[in-house]
Amino acid sequence: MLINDRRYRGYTIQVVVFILIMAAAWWLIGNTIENLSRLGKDFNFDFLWKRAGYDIPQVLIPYTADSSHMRAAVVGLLNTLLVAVLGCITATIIGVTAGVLRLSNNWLVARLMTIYVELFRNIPLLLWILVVYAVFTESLPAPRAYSGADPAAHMILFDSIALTNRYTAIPTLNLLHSHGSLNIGWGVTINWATIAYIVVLVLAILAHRALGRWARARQNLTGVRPRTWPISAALFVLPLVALWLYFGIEVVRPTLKGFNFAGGVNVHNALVALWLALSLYTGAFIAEIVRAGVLAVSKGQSEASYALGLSRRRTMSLVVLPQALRVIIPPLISQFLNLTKNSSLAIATGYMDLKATLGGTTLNQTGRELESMVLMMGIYLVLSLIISSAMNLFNARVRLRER
Amino acid sequence: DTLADVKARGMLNCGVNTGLVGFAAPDANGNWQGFDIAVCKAVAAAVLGDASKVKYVPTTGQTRFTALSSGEVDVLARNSTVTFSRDTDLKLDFVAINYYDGQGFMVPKSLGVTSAKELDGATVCIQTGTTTELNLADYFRANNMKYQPVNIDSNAEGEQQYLAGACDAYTTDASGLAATRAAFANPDDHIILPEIISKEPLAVAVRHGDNNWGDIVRWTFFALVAAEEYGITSANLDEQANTSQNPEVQRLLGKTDDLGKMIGLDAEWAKRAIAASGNYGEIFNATIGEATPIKLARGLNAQWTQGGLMYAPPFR
Amino acid sequence: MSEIHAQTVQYVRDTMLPPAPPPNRQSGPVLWLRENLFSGPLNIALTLLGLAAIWYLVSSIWPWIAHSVWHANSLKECRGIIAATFGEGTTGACWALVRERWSQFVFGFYPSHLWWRPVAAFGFLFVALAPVLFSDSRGIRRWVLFLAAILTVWIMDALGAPTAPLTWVAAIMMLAWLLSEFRPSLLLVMTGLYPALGVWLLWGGSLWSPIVVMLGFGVAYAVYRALERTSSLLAVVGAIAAAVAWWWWIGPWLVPRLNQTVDLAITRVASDSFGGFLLSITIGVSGIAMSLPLGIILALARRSDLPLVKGFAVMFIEFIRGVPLIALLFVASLLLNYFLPPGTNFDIILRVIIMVTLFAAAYMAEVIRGGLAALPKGQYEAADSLGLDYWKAQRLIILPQALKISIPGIVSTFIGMFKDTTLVTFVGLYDPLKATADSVRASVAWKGTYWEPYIFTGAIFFILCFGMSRYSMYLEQRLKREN
Amino acid sequence: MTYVPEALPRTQAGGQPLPREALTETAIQIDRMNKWYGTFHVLRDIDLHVAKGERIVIAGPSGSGKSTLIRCVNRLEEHQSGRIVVDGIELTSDIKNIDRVRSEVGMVFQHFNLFPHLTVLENCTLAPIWVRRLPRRKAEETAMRFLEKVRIPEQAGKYPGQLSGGQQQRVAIARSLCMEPRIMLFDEPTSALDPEMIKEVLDTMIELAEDGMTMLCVTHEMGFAQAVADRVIFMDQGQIVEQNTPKEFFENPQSERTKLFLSQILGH
Amino acid sequence: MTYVPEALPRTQAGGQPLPREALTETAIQIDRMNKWYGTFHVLRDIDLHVAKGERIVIAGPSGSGKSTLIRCVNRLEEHQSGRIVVDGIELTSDIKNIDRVRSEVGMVFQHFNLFPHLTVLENCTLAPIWVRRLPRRKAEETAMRFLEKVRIPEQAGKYPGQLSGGQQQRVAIARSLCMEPRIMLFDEPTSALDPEMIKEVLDTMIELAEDGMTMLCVTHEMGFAQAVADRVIFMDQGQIVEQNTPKEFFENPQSERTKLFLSQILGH
Ligand SMILES: Nc1ncnc2c1ncn2[C@@H]1O[C@H](COP(=O)(O)OP(=O)(O)OP(=O)(O)O)[C@@H](O)[C@H]1O
Ligand SMILES: Nc1ncnc2c1ncn2[C@@H]1O[C@H](COP(=O)(O)OP(=O)(O)OP(=O)(O)O)[C@@H](O)[C@H]1O
Ligand SMILES: [Mg+2]
Ligand SMILES: [Mg+2]
Repeated sequence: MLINDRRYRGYTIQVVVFILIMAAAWWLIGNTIENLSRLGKDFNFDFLWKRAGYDIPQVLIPYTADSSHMRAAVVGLLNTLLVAVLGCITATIIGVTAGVLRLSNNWLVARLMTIYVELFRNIPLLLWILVVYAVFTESLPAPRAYSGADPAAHMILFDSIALTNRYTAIPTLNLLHSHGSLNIGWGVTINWATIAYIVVLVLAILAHRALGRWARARQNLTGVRPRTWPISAALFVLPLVALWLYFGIEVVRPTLKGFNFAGGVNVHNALVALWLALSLYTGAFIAEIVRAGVLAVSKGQSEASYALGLSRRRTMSLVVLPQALRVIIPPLISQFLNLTKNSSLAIATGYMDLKATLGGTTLNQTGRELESMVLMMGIYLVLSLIISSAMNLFNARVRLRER
Repeated sequence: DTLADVKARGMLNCGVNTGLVGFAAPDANGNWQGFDIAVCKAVAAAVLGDASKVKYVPTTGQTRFTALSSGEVDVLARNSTVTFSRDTDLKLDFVAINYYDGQGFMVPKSLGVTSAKELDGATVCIQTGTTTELNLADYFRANNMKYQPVNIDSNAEGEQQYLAGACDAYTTDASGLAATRAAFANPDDHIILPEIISKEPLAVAVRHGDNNWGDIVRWTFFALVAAEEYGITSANLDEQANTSQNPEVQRLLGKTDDLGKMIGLDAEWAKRAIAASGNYGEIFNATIGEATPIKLARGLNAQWTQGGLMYAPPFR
Repeated sequence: MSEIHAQTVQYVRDTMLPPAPPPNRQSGPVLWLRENLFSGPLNIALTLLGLAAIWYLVSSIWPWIAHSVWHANSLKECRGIIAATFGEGTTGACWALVRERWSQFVFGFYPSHLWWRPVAAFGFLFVALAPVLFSDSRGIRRWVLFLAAILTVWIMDALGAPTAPLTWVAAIMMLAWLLSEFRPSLLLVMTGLYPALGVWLLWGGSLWSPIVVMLGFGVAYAVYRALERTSSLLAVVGAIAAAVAWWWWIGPWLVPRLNQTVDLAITRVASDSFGGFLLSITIGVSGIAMSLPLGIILALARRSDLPLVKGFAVMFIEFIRGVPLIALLFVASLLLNYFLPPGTNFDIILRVIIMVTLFAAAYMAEVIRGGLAALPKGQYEAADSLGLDYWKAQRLIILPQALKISIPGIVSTFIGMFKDTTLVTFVGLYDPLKATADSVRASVAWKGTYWEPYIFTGAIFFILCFGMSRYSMYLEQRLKREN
Repeated sequence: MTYVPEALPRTQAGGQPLPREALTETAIQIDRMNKWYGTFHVLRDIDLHVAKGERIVIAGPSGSGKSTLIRCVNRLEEHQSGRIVVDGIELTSDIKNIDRVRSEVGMVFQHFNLFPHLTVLENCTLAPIWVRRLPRRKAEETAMRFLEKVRIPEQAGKYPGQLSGGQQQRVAIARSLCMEPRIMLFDEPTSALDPEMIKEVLDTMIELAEDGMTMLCVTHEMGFAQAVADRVIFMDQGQIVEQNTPKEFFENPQSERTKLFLSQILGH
Repeated sequence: MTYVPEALPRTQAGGQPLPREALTETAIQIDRMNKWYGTFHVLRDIDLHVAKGERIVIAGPSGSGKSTLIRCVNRLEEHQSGRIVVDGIELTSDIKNIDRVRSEVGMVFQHFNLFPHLTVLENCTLAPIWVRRLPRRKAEETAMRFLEKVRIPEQAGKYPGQLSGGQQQRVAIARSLCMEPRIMLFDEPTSALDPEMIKEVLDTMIELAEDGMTMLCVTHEMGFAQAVADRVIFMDQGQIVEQNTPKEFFENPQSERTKLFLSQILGH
């Protein structure tokens, strides 16, 4: 019998599995087609090019109610990416700090960090988002509190930042000598000055790395590593100063005009609260990862390094960290993935991310639930596949060689 | 066939608001109450003979139409505005308008604003996925004003944001504003601005394509309206059924002419529908009328005989 | 000969030195303080910072807590009491809300005269879990059963359970305890029966339906044993087919007839009455119970040599892991009807449980895959060479070990899943966190309360999740000891 | 398991110290040193002078403080009273001194503690480059020299995980040697090894001994002790109980404890 | 390390096969068997007939294919051409046959591969219960009998992790025996053991040999080979290079390879 012969057994099973799964898929798709036709609906994505008609409070590319649903979806995606990237950065900072402090021999601080980690790991993220959001709306003053001769609230940091229960008003930079901007299509423009700054920054980083290589080469040659940080600093500071002089930059402070602050940029609390809650929550998980990673490097490693005469700093950077990172980075990246997916809880603060635009208002206004959800899940899937393939790449590169 | 499904299930799935006091909200024991709920009950009573055989499916502004078109609910009674595209493109059928509304704004008195025209630059709280969202965009554009939306997901959240001052104005249907304001600790600190920026005919919706089911819901609602017109109340229902000489009432209550049969129901369907929570006027007064904390006047929703728009076609 | 002469080299200690106490600064609280809080400038700075943080938090939260009010009928009244007792302008917590509405947070809209049923179901859960979770320690099991019994009966009584069920529950608890003392293996039978019992207690209706569903598993097992001799694969396929047949045809035929002969029905409670922690725990526990086996199957499929099976497993796992849970829940609650034959309608809670299960199973599969990968190849070869076939080898040799290794991961998946049950709020179910809090706040009396519901639900979540994570640590320790 | 070294000429085996120049200069001087772990008194009044080029074997039952003693010598553990002077530098909490001492003293651990993320060559050049500030070329040359000395130059490009235990321990020795230390400490360098590999490591150590390196070695390889040690020190309960030349120590132990200990380890 | 067995009467040591009944029935028959790993030709044209009760030792340098050969016998590896008939059953890809062969053939691995989550007794009863379908009581009796035979009945309730290497390997042997196999395969059963433990395992194997078990044993313990083997097979590069009685094999090797190999393993 086919099932008893090793050669064919595998094929038999696979064929059966394939048939079963295809049957299931066929059944589902058949049902869907039938249901759609019963409702007189079809499956197409034309709606993406229709007028969206709704406004989005915080956008990274130009968008109005007249833009298409497609553009709204892109705005949502960019918002998702924005909060995800910001979140990953701060979560890492918080997590690494907390993880290291948890290992510190300071009893008090270690305990505090344990409390932080346990609190955030054992309480649902949604609650943290709601709480942080509520803290913002409940405890910060309304913009109106800043008005009047004797305002109830005051701006902080030399009168440049206003914390309100709607948004944080921060100053922007304005060019004195503008040189126009570059249109990169699709209505997105970038100021030439910004481009100049970015180019200069990239060049400075490249130069810095070249400098590092040179220093390494010198060290290989002579044994002494030349002091490079002053040059590095100059590489970064001087061109930036030059650009600053060339373009002339003024700081535009937010000022209260009518109901709201104007002039600067208002970063909505929906974003800030979501960002903060995601960072704190994910930070607690990262703290555990970091702690486990550092603990995974055995004490013998640092002892061996000390015994060779390497200083604490060098031991950390040459022996402990490279090994700890191998342990830390894969789970760290899957935390990034989680954070990105969790950002869909933006729905709790009304932040207009991909779920809220494409999977929310657009879906609702157009009634294209199947199309919208398929598209949305596809986009999330692509995002997560990108992140996880980055992780696999990393894993493959740093795997320790064993016998 | 929805009617057969509902009968087979013995339960009517009714999509309602997640919580808007007066229209649809569960009390502490989970009993749903409100103006929209009464419609659900009437339909259940007409179809299943028992007003309590309703499963209320709470839907947000974002999920309601999907719930309906995917078959999750049989009837959507969730203060949803009839619009052209919803009726056509979304493949819904708005069978009966149970409340004529319009979108308004509520602001704190202390803001010193008396007209919506003064709201340039204001922050406005708005429920996502609603026509309100679109109207708002249109209104401000038409008047060449700017605003910052704060998106909220439910009325409860909107209240929280509004009361905390996270938005200057709260916009939704005027009825909803009234309901919300009524529930505030200090309702007098807030005013509803005079401008009504849109027409919001709130209607009960069913899926496109099942006309018989649409008829049942539509005529159940009209039965409530007609009952008010003819003075049939839950109190005098039996009496009217037995003694009324008005042929229209007799037809309506199943004494003569088996109207029910034409829509696949029995003769007493309308009687049961009216018995569920009274006629349209009774429902209105009990849930959102002047005597309730919501304090809504009948206004446009009065009978046509009183100068309102409530007008039930003849039952014959 | 070296210059170190034997005489200089040779040394013998004649008297041994007794241990001396360490110098003063080597012990005592002063040393502890110095070593743990003030050993160096960085540490001193950290300590001060920590103290400042504690001071800031306590000073900003303490007054609010200290001014708690427990008895009031509305927020307004609360505020009045606070102003009256602690002076105008002070703020305080209004726990009266929790006091008045706790039942909504715990039971949702479950009919109040039936509250004892979920309580009993929850109590039995511990009876069912005890032999699994504390298999090796009779002492711990005794305590767990004892506490479960006492608390269940007491709470049921407090919630006004009628005498009959109270006696039943007490009797069953007693029986469980006796079994645990004398025949622990029989206690596992209770574990096996629990799903039927739990479902019956929660949803009510006829006891026969859950029993018949459970019998399906029995049928599957019987078929498996019968066919085992021929081929394990055949046995597995046969068992699945038999179970499906049972559920599909025989069950629906059997249940009404059984109902006619012996009617074991209790009041039905519809799914839309479920809410609060009752809902969370129902979803959580069933998700946990079902995602583990599914996760194991997925993990095995992903490690299979058959490219097609592996491919499907990878696709499924990556898809589920790549999409946010709320998108999946949305699909479950709203789009699922598109994928099913027209007119099908099945319980929303069940759908959510299925989605949550699939979601957790994909994560579980990855965790278990790690455990499988950690097993040396020799274990597989030894099993092979003893003549065990694939399924037996997996069941007897590989999985027991792989699951042990994966316990920490499995438990943290559980915790994550339990926390994620709050997301059902976005598909219109009354989760304890947002939906319940919103609906409580929608009432005129409690409009304007924010922190109290959050703190209340947060605390309960913390206790449950923290308990789970401690349990996993206990288990790790226990397993470490074993090996 | 008695080990009979092959690398030494037969005539000198059997516990006779090699004839060498005067051992007068002091390499390590420990005076009345005490150490506690918490309230536990691990090392009690240790007095030990080690001359340059001297080879000392420390033995004693488990927990007697052998490891702690040699770890104090390069300040992996801190002592609480008494003095330790290594190569003329007193070990205080002065970080400068500690660093200097550590780069003079090489240490080989029981579990090798090689850096798994670096190749064998990189393991060996890490400290010379970053501590001694040698040019890489130079450091690599030195490293290859010592790898040849321990007879595994061909493994230079591999990672520690790819080597056998004996090879790893020899890399560890080479790594220490690359810092060209004046003193080597060994903490049971062969006790984690399989029997076949013990021999290769001991042979390497004997070669080192022949070169005149000052060595402090905790080991239970009595064959090794008899072959190369100038002195055997026996510790118990944190104290030096007996010390003597290997010959005397093994043939004619004085204290009861020593006798008991020897009967145990030689018995099996 | 030459091993001199004690369990055998002295007179029979020294490579003489034990006088026994005629070795006529065939237990294993391998004809022109070839195996490749990918494109690498591991086993080339192997011809080997093993009679019932015959004891064969396979030797050869590392990588010569010894393990692969015996793993082919119970189909842990699949061969690609040629025939293998074990106990009258030809190994084809028919799963039934494979299962039957496996329950006739016991195998002992270098690294024991005991199941760490089961007690010793459970390790031994697992296969009888699940494959042979013995009642538990009966399986446990058999298991205890074999545990007594390998002289560790008192360890029955312990977990493998609590035993020494030698004890573990004996449990592994007992576990195989519990299936009452007609043929036993050993793949370097002693090479992961400490020297003291090798003896106990070899003694157990010798007892088995005395009972007339058909044995195929990959080992480098030449003492064992001389004492019990009926034939020694020498493999290199995937081929059988030489086979002979132990006496002839050791005293009078024919091929150059064999001579070289013997000089290496007997030398150290
Ligand atoms: N970090 C520490 N904290 C507390 N006690 C310790 C610590 N390290 C070692 N000890 C204790 O100090 C004593 C001496 O330990 P040490 O490691 O020096 O012994 P040893 O002679 O090297 O033993 P072994 O032969 O087992 O290596 C032991 O009793 C040990 O338990
Ligand atoms: N799974 C495999 N895939 C590819 N090549 C393999 C595999 N297993 C073994 N080999 C190769 O086949 C050859 C024979 O291996 P085998 O293990 O049979 O040798 P051996 O004689 O048992 O050696 P040793 O004495 O080291 O155990 C070796 O060159 C080995 O590298
Ligand atoms: Mg030690
Ligand atoms: Mg081998």
